[in-house]
Amino acid sequence: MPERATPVLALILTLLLAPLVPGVAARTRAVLTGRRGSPIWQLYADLWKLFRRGIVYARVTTIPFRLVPVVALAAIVAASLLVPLDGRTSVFAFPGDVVAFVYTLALARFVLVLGALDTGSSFEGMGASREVTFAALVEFALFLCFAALSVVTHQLSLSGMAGVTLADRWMTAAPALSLVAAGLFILLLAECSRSPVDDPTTHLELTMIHEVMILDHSGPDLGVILYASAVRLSVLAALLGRIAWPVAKLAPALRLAALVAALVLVGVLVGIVEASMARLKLAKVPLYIAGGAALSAFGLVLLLR
Amino acid sequence: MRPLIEPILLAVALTNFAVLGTSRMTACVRMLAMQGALLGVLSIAVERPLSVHSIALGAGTVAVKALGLPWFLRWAMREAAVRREVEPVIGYMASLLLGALVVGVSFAVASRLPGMVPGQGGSAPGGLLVPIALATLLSGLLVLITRSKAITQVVGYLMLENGIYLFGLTLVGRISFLVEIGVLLDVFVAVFIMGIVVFHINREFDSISAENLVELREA
Amino acid sequence: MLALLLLLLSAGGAALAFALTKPGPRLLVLGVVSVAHLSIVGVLWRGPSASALNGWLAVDSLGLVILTLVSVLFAAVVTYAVGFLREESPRGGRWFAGCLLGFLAATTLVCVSQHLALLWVGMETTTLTIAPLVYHRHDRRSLEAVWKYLMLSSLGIAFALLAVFLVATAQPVSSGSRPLMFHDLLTNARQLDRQWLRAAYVFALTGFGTKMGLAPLHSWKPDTYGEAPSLVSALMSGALTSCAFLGLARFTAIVFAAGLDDFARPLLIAFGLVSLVVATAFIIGQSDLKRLLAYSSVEHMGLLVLGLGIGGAGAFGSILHVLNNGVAKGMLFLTTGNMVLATGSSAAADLRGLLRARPVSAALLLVGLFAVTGSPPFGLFVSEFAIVSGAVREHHVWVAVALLTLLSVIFVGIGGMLLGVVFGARTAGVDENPERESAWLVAGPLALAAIVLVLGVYIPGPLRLTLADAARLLGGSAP
Amino acid sequence: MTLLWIGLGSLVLAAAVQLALRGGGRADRLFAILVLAGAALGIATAIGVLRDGTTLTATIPSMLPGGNWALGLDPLSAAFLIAILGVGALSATYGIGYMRYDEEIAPWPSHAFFALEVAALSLVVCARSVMPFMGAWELMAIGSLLLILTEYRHAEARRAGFIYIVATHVGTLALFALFATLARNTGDWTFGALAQGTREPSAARTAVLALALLGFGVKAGFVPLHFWLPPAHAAAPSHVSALMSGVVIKIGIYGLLRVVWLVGAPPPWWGWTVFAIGTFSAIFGVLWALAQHDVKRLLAYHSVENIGIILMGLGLGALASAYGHPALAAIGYGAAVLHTMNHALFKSLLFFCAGAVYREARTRDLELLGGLARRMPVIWLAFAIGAAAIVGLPPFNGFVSEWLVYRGLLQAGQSADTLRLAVLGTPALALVGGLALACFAKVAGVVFLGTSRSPRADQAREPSALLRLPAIVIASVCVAIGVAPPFVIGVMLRAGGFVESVAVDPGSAADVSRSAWQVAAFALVLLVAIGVAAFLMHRLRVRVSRRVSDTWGCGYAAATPRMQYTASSFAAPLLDVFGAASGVRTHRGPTVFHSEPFDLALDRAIAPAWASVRRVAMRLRRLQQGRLRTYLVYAVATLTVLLGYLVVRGGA
Repeated sequence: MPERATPVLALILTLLLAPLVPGVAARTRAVLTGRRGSPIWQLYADLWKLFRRGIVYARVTTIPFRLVPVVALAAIVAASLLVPLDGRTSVFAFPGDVVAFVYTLALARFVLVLGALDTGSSFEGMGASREVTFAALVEFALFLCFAALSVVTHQLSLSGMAGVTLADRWMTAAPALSLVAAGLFILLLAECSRSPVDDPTTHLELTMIHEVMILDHSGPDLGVILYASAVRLSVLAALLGRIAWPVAKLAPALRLAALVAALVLVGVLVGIVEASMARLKLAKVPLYIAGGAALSAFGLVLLLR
Repeated sequence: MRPLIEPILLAVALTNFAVLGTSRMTACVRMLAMQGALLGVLSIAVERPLSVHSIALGAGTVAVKALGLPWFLRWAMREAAVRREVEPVIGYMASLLLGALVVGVSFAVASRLPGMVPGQGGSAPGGLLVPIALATLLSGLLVLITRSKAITQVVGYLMLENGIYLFGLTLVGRISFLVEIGVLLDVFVAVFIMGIVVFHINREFDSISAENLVELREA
Repeated sequence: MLALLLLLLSAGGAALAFALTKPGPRLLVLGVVSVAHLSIVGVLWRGPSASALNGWLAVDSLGLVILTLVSVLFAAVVTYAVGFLREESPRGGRWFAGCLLGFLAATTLVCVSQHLALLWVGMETTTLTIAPLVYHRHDRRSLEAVWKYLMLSSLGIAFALLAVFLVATAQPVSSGSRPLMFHDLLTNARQLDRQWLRAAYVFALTGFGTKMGLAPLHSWKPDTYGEAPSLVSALMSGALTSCAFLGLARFTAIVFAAGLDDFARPLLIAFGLVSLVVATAFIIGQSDLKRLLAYSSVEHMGLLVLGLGIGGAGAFGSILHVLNNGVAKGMLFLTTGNMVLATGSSAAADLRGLLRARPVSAALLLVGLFAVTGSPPFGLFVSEFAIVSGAVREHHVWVAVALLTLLSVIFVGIGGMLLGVVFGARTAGVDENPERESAWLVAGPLALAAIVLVLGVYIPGPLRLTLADAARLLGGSAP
Repeated sequence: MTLLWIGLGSLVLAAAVQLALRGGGRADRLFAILVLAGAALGIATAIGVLRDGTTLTATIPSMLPGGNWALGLDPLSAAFLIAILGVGALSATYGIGYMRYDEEIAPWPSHAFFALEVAALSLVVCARSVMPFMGAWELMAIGSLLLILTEYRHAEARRAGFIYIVATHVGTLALFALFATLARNTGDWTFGALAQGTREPSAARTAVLALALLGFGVKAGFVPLHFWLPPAHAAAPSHVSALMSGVVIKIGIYGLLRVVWLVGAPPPWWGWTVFAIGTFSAIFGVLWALAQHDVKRLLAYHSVENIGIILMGLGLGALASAYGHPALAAIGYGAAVLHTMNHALFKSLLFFCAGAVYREARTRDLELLGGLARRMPVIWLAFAIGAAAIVGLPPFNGFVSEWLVYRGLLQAGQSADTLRLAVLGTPALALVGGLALACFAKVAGVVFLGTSRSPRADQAREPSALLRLPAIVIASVCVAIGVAPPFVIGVMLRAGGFVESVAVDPGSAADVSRSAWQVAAFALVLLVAIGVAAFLMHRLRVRVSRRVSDTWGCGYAAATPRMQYTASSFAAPLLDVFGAASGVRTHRGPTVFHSEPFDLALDRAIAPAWASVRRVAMRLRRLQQGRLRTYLVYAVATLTVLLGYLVVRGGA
């Protein structure tokens, strides 16, 4: 398999398997809570259904609402180009692209929030408010992780940070890196609004964050949004995997296998967490994120001292 | 006329005490006039040989300080129907004591001062001129800040001027006649204007106690 | 010779004004004299003139600067007086014109006299000539004001006289130097008796300090400036105080020449700082515009002696500052006068929001605010900056710090009031529709504003040289 | 240089026209033409300087202390000059339309002052010696005062103007001290000469650097010296706010850079101070912005935030040169200058939009607005672009400069010395970005989206072309820089390298510009992706049925506009996270949730301090009781004290 192709293949793979991750998580949770649960392919089925459903637009909504699925999908995919999904290099890399990564995801969020406010519904406003609140804190913590990675690897780009050099650094700076990885996992849950921050399966809008923002989306729009957030989850999952377990030195095929493994593993982990702990009170969430931040901050301090 | 100097100076000192001690305005002004006369004589006495210049100066002094101003002040008092009491802020006894203190201080200070250049009037007769000058000056200040009536403050100012004038006598012949006359004239005009103001004050606030003049103030 | 001519001109004018019975000719005399005075001063700038009365009268650099200031201010005041006497009933026009010209004569005498005692005579005469003008309104308040002014400044001037005598005493008879002649004293300063000289300086500082209005000798200032007609206040704050500064400067020059810097400088700096502090305290929350300006004058007198005490660039700065401050103060008082004419009061509360009713005066007031607080590009910025940089150069860093701190607080005070007066909410009583402001009343302040602005961006060569020379007299140097 | 003089001349001429014709349509047209032409000339000169890296100079003879006046145009001032003239000219044109809404006041004086203000600003960056610099500096200050007071009939404006002028005057006095220190041992006050004595460490140098922070800091308005900024920006007409926020406060940044240029590589303590100040200003600026309900106050606080980001870049540059990394220093300074430029653009854009909303809806209160997107689509689009840019989202210009700052910080993190601690700035910057996103989601959502919250919002219409065109121009520039950053980044690095006197090795510069190209490429990728997604979405949508209905009320039927999420409630969770530091007083009732913001510096520190100063002064006033005898006693007492001094010092 040609070396140049692997990043692209990895990207395609991720895009294809993205809906799997939530499914795996849900299934794990179901099993652990003693239910059969829905099949792990559930999301594929839902998307397929949604794509053929009709669309209902709220009367007050304007362009932003229409733009939500477009920009969300585009931004998240563009961001995923910067991630070394295949464990060594990304499709597209440049010094400081980590900033581009975070801010492109932010772009997706911005449009999502505007779409929510576009409906004029107090519920979606509430969801938007919570989303931006927690996102701000998450971005802060995320950059603690990236700063740590950049310091340890002397790299400015994501593919560098999670690439070849990282594997060697694990020999020298294992404790710090494991702290960072742990922090990153906690942040992943918050960023993708999974339990304990948010519970996508609940049915009480008042407690929702992400789900409540897209209440008014329907049909293909909703489908694309759901798909996009699945992609975001799996991209972060892949990134986490590459950081926790650098495989840069392996053969291309094995690296792709490792990617799949990472997606599934993270899905399972998410499921375990969702099964084991209840959703936090909203007031507690900042503390939770702060916990994740603290872990990565500790890691960073270890590296800087 | 040298022997005259010391007695005259002593007399000046006595007039200071008199002004401090007396309770009657008219007496104050009379003492002031006497002091003026003494200064006039003195300004002739300090210099020898007798010169036109010094005589003229003496005459001018007497004219202004012994006759002109006192007369004018009496006029102002009469016009203003001033009550005759001085109304000091501190008692007469206290003023007198302070006056004595002042004299003491003056002698102490004067003894510290570097000796006058020889051949000058001042220091020759036991250097009494400088201390008395200081004493007069300080007594003037004393009157200024312890008397409440506008007119008594004018009296105080005049004593102050007399003191300085006395000091100036140590320099007779060094400061030219023109200047001395100019000084004299200025003092005269100053007191003249003060008198007029006193007169107006009385007309406005039917009393010349300066204590009423507290309208202009901060908060 | 020109010096004598100036003196005779103004004195003669005064006599004439007293003699004349009709107001019309009197104004004419005023105008003619001031124009002639101005032009003679202009001639003086062309080059050094022969001294008169065997050296008693002469114009040196120091005197020339102040003389020019006096002459310019007087011209502005005279133009203003025309409009003023029209608005007010020309009461006592005789006294008014006579005393104005008498005052001009007195100040001229102070500027041109090289003999300290003669200078003193001039100084005392300024008091006597200005007093009737202060009393111009003939009411209780002005009476009180004039009374306080007379007593305090007479006391001060008495001390100054003693100072003169003490200097004479300090002067050895044997030496060839003529008694009390400024330049002789300067050249033979080393032969003076230091003890007597110190004493003399203490009295001079108290005396001229009272005339300048340095705190805590300033008590007469707010009352007098507040009650006197604005153009009189303008003359006092612009010309009179500057002449007093000239007197102090002459004594200071002698003392420095005698090598008593270490004795004199701390005194000057202390006086300066105290004046600044007191001025600051009374400027904050001041409710009357003219009194505010009076305290601002205290502030600037403080700056002057501060610069003198600092020396070096500071001395240069303070001489330039005399000029700037005089012009700015005159301009501000005349402008305020217009406000007072408009509303019949000088309380800030009654003057609010005059931008509509008196646009020109209001604009001038705004200019005055920035000029008097030493903001670039006005002249006072240059001089104040020179003083500050002098302080830094002469290692008086803490003085500089204190100075700047006080200046910033002062700005809050002055700015608060003047901005309120210009922009504040309109008050009843003032006619809303802008009436044409009489040209007589705005021409003077406008000219002065122009001068203070020009001095901020451009200093003519001769002026620069004269200032530098004057600074040299005071042991300073151009930055 | 002559071109520039002609340009400034035509600005002055424009002012003269307004004053001469006392306003009117013809005056306005002439005014606009003259201003735009003048700006064009100036910008052309500046661009030339930036391209060739040359330096133009001129000298005016002067007898004032400090000798002749030096003027000049170097890459640093050129960069600022472009921002000044560009934003200035567009704001002036916008102002013409903006002032027409108000028949109360005659607009022509404020137009004239505006042109003069722009000229003064240009002079500030061209001055190369103390006297002209201070002169232009204060003219600028006075000019902005007059502009703030345009609507002086409102007490709000008067208060704002007063606070502003006091603050700026304190700054000016600090500059007195600064230049006095610089000029302590030379009579030649040209910057070149001043630099000589101060390039090596000394007490004076420390003083100069500290004073620069105070003097220029007040103008830049970083925390805690920002207190004058929100009231001024809120009270001034919007085009004035645009100028002040976009350019005037940047002069503070210019001053700091100029001082660094003067005294050479600053010591670490200064770099760290600037860096810390920047971080704090960025975080608290955006946090306090979040608490505001007044659109313009909110934008003002965002200026504080962005000044913070600029200072982070500046601090990074200072640190890098302190620790001897010239290349990184150039990046830091360059990032600072670039973000200055970008902020000038999108902040003035945002103020233009806010002004249009204010004029049309006659309110600045967020809680009374809503649903304007449908009523003024162009303004909405412009605002959205501005918002995305200020939040730093790709592919807009804000992202480019923030990316440069991040890049510098990460690079610093790899150095061996203490400098690497600067990497801690990245999370802070990320937090700021997140908060900014929250804040602008709030503004955009509450003002333009949803349904109107009051009849005022219903009367809004698309404003006149005079208000729209400047907004459109700036918006397109924002996009252009965002999509094609290399060009600007190159010149900004030149400006930055100019500040850092040590020559930047071409290798690293080339490296930076290469990555700039990559940023451009990524922006392109993003745009393409959006295009593709749009196409796909379209295909999906056309294949299914579409209908319009009410917003889903989660089972609750009668939803009213009053039930929309308010600005207060939107910001509440975040503000709660920061507790007392968030500078907002909240009232939670059963039916009402309302929050009123206050300024920690002004309302909690400065106002009380001033009150106590007043109290002391009032106590001192008792000295003046009006009794003559007391005054005489003062005189005598003074004399006595002096005589005492005589006795003490006399012997010596």
